Amino acid sequence: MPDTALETRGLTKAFGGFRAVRGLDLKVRRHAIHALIGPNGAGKTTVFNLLTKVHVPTEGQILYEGADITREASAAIARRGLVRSFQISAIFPNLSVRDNVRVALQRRLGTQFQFWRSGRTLTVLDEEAMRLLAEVGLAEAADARAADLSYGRKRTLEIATTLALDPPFLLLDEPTQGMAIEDVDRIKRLIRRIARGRTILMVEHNMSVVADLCDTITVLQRGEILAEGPYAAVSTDPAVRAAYLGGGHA
Amino acid sequence: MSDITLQAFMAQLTIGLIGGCFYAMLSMGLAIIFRLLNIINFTHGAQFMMAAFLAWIGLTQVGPWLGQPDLQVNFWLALVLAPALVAVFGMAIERTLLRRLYHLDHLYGLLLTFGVALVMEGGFRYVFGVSGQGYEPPEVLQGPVDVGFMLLPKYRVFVVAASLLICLSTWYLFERTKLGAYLRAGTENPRLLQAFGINVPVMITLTYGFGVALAGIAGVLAAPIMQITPLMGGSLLNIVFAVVVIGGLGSILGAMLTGLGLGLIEGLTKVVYPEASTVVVFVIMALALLLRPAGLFGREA
Amino acid sequence: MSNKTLFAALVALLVLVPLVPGLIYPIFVMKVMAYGLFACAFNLLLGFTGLVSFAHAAFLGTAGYVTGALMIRFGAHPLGVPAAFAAGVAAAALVGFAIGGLAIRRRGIYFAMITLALSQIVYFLAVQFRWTGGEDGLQGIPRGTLLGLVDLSSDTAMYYVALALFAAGFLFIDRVVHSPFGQILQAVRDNEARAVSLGYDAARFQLLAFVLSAALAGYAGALKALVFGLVSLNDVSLHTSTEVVLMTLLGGVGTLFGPLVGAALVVGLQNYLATIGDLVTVVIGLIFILCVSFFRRGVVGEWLHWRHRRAARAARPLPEPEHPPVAEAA
Amino acid sequence: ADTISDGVVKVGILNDLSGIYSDFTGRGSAVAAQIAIDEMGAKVLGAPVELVAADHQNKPDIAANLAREWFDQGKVDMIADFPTSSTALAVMEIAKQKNRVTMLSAGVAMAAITDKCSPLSAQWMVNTYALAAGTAKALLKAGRKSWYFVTADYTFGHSLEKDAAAVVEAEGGKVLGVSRHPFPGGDFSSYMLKAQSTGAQVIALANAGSDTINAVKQAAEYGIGRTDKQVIAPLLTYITDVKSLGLAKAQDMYLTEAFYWDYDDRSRAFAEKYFSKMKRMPSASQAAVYSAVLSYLKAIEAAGTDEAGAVMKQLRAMTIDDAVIRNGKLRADGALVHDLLLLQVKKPAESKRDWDFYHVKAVLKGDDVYPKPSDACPLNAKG
Amino acid sequence: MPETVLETRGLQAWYGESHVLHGIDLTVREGECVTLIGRNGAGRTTTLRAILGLTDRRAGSVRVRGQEAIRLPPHRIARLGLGYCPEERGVYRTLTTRENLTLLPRLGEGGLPLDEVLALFPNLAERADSYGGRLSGGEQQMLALGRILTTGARILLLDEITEGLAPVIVEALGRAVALLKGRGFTIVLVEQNFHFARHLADRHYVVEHGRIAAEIAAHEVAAREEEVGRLLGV
Ligand SMILES: Nc1ncnc2c1ncn2[C@@H]1O[C@H](COP(=O)(O)OP(=O)(O)OP(=O)(O)O)[C@@H](O)[C@H]1O
Ligand SMILES: Nc1ncnc2c1ncn2[C@@H]1O[C@H](COP(=O)(O)OP(=O)(O)OP(=O)(O)O)[C@@H](O)[C@H]1O
Ligand SMILES: [Mg+2]
Ligand SMILES: [Mg+2]
Repeated sequence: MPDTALETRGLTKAFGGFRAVRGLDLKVRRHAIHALIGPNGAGKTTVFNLLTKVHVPTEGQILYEGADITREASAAIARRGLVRSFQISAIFPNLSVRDNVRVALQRRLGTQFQFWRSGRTLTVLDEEAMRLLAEVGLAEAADARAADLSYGRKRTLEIATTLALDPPFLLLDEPTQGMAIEDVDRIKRLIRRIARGRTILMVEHNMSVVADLCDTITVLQRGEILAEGPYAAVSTDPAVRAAYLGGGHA
Repeated sequence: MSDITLQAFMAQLTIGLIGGCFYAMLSMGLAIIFRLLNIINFTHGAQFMMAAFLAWIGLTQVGPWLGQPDLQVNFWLALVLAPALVAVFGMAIERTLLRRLYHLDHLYGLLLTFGVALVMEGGFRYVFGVSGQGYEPPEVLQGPVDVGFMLLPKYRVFVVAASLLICLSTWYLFERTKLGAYLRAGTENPRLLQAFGINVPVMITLTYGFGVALAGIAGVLAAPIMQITPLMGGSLLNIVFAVVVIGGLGSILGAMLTGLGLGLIEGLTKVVYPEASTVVVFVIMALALLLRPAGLFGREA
Repeated sequence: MSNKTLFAALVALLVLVPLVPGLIYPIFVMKVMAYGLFACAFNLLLGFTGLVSFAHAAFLGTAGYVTGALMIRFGAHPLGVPAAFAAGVAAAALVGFAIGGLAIRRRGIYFAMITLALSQIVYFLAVQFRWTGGEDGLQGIPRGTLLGLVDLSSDTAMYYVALALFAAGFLFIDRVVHSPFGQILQAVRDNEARAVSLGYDAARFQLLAFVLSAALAGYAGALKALVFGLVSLNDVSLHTSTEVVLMTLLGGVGTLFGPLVGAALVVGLQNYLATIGDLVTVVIGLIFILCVSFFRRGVVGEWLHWRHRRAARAARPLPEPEHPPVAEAA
Repeated sequence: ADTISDGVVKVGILNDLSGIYSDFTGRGSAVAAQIAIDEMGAKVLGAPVELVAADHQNKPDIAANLAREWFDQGKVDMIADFPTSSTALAVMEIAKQKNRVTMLSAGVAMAAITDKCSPLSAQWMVNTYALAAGTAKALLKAGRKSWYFVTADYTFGHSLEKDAAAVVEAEGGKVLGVSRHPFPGGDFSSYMLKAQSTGAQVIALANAGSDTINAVKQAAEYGIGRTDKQVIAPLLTYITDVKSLGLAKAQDMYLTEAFYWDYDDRSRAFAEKYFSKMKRMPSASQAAVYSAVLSYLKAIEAAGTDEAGAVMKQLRAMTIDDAVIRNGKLRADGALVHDLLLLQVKKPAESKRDWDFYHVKAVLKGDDVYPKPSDACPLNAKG
Repeated sequence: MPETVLETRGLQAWYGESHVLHGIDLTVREGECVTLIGRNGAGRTTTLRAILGLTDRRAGSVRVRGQEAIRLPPHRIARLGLGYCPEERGVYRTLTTRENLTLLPRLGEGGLPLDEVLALFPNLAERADSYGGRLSGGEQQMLALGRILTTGARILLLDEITEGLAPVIVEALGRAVALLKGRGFTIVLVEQNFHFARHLADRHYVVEHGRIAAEIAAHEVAAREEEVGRLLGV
């Protein structure tokens, strides 16, 4: 089995004349936590959007576990196990917190089109759903309507939902954005725990998270790779400091 | 049809264009209302009809009602007054009824306007019957004018000119002025726009009034051409919906160009295969959706 | 009282109707059952996907025409009834697939307008085809005999068969709503993008819901054709499509029993209004306006809401309403 | 009296009270029926005569349901009017099952007297064939041989067109073309221009109501049909349509009707009675309701029972002659064959009062304009 | 002491039937920078929204420059000189960056000219003709802040403006806020990032469960570090 879980070759996205991603060659090792950082507008979200086919690449290829998925549709890619969370919270507001997670768990039953089956066949998922909620600290809110959660807890719920898919490959777009420090720590621990046996590619501006979690960091600037390597190496790179980190970070 | 001459062909195209003008005006109003209020204005047809009736009432009824048989609201006055009255009526509905629905699913707005349309049609039917009324164009516009390939009634020439003028100025207003920018911003997030200091409720009311007034102008323009009946707008509305979908709902330019274009196509269908002249619009809509789901001029969401 | 018991009570009551003459006119009850199913089918789509269709008459009518035309030809055959019925439902599903497949390319309010426009094509075809009888429609459709055993031309026999079909249809809808599929459907309606990112192809779920709803509307149409022995252009007209919206709204969108209540009200109203004449449209229009303005949850919806509030006052936390009404988007 | 079922004779009027056909049927039909009932003293054979009226909203299933309920529970013995063929055919079917009478005073569909004919039904006013043949024959006789049809793409339109075309061809005329337009037709200028360009001597409108009105109106706008070389002939027009068009636009057109209020003293007497209640003159179908109800009640009296079969037998045996219908004989297939009027619309200057719209050009003998009994109707084969 | 420009007394607010604010008392003086800090869901965003009249229902008292605003509709409140930068940015997606920047009506004297705003956020200058919806998350954040600076509003309500921004930009923003403060703007800052906020603010209000749990002046922060940490749940 090759060591690379995800690879892009010459990935390019042009919006009209503006090239947001330019010939990106990215390799994500299996079971690594890989961070994509860079200044605002560098193209990080666009890369995610290309990987999950929200946008169609202008040029280049995307290989997931050796298979070319450049032409596959969003839902199909998710079914392959490449699942993302969103930069702006994405939950099912009118479902209960538990049902949010259950909807994701339901995928593994493979009964989603079976309109003739009883809803009771889904109760087998409740236990697992509660376990996941406990893991992210939302157990006591299981019966609340998801819309009634605060912003930070919505993001937590979103991560729990994503985890429910048990995806081998997770794309996290700013998982700790908008969270209080206590939540950030919890999410950090959570990510480390779930990273076992999984590959994670995340976009994150919180350097403490990146420093603590990530094996490899790719710094993007203007759609191109500016630097790549472990945190220690990247964070001392003068180009990176100038473009992204500024003076405040040692 | 092989035996059709170039002249006849041109004549038919011209007639199609005239029909297209009405589609364009109606669908623009619909598009404007949809953009800002997120409501499909099912009352549009009834408002069109109401304006035509008002013009007729002004010409033939007002005098006798007031005991002065010679008093007449002529066509030109009606062209201003009737749309204004219809707009005021529309704004009253917006203020009292539609306003309460903005925070809800837009299904409710659609149903409400549908109900209002039923009441309006039923009311006019009750008072004026269904056979309808006739309306003469103003004297200066009576009689034909030779446009080279055919004798076209002067009035129809006037309709084309007037509606093109109205459509273009509306487009300019909405897409090229600051006012237009407010409207577009209000479309997206009215609450926030209000928090920036803009009186959004009034803006919405006026926009609705404007969209309705467009239907009203179309109605007065149609009065001398079509029999004025309570149902004259309802049957037009389905087609106008299709026009708006094809053009890309919310695209004002799209509504206008598609309206004109479909008028032409419908006109030609009436010559070649008249049975399908109504349904052709829907077939085109289906095709357009297959090829360009966002509509010809719509922006991808 | 749970929904199941409530429904059982309703069926028990309906069983009595022909036994106690003079109670209610059984034919009227059959009409309510047919329209009730129709409204339930519509509600399956609106209440659980948020999609508004103005094409449901096309499904009702298509099934009616197919079932009717087949009954006229093969009604005497012992298998005529079930075969014609199945063919009608299948035809409605097929038309539903065609219309839904196209309309699903746009969402929200566009969807509604596209269904409206496409249903005009169905209407056009119904006018043009010879086998539909054009503007005259089909009359004198025989009811046939069920499997060669029960002669349906007796109103009482027909009544009980209709009741059985009605109950089956209703329970089926309830099953769909609570099925694994129904769960995903609700999620899709809540946040489509998120559902897609979880690997659910939103459009396919909505399309399946649309086709199911169309097939059920067809089921109601076939029943109606059989019971009344006639199918007409009115069955495929826009008017009927808006009527089913009214029924659903009046009863309560997204509630289980709402559409039934709404259908009974509208059908009753039509019968009653038939003698007041001139102002029918005005009255119907006013009902629309009042309902949307003051009575949004519909009869059943308001009642459920009232019960929830009372229960909530008595004991917190608030019980979740079983089916949230159409999303009240902020 | 035990010869009268339920001890009462109940007449139902089922028509369009609110829709597009309400002007020429609607409430006026019920008023006309009441006039007939009053003329009989509201009694036959000692039993009271009652009237019910309802709106079928032009929906066959509502019509069918109302009829069913009227028959099953409402003691109704006869239902009349039906401005649309679909409602008429639906109720005819039910009436046959329930052994009651239907009288189509507004329905003009040929199906009612051909393949869908019923022994218990009568088409009291006229049918599309007779209308088409009436106008066509008169115009052909005047030398107008080349025809163009603007036809509503509906059964009744087709039927008008087919029947008129048959007459045209039989009498040596020629059909130059047809435009079949959807219903409602919207802007007719295209069709009318096309018709004009063929140079046809007659532009026949095989449509009705607002379509006819719009076609005539827009033709006038383009100056079509205003010359001696080319005339417009609407094949199915009610006096309410002419009223709505105005004489300025409608003048000179030829048309065939079953009734015109200003025909003679008897018709005028009935019309004045009607006018005093409705403030307008009766349309042909409203008048026909009067005649139908009157004849029905007289037939009960003559037959001594209200049993449907007996009443129909009696109706077939009578000659119908009243303020509305002249020289009428009811055929086995349900067609009431009677005299029709060929009318021409007056010029505005010729009209002396409101509703004074027509010159009566000729009285068309029923046998000349009605179709032969059709083989498609099994009742004809027997007889 | 400078004049009080914004004051709430017993401010309560509801979303639908859920009661979120239970009586917020704030006092903000001319030229001051105060923060609202607290845990997720404490009600800080809601406080700003309630001041502007954007919640479903509110009660209590809101005074802007002495004028009672609790009964005014949002656009009238804004005209009293309030500029709002919302949490979810609220950039108009179908307007270009430039249109977004020039859209808002003038609320007072002394708005920053367009060039100055573009100089403050060079990313925006580059994407001036892009549609708002096409901007990256960070660019949208800059736009949301930039556009209220043009209006001349002197009281700025800023909700989580450092959210999702690169560290360099956060630094730049810190300088921008300091600059605005220097020019006499009054600023109410809702912040998660206490590191960012502590150096800018004169006072901090800690919000908890829809109430003000503590008020801490800048010079007390060092001394009350532990209390702050506990209240923020660090
Ligand atoms: N649909 C689009 N059309 C045009 N330009 C776009 C579109 N989407 C993104 N862009 C542009 O592409 C660039 C990269 O955007 P992207 O969202 O990938 O940035 P990012 O690295 O995620 O930044 P941030 O950290 O601020 O979220 C930005 O300059 C943005 O304006
Ligand atoms: N639209 C809404 N409907 C119902 N409840 C809401 C809504 N918005 C917020 N809430 C609730 O109000 C409370 C306060 O929310 P608010 O957004 O003001 O918190 P916050 O302090 O800004 O937190 P965050 O850091 O998450 O932004 C929360 O409990 C939240 O669940
Ligand atoms: Mg009797
Ligand atoms: Mg907040």
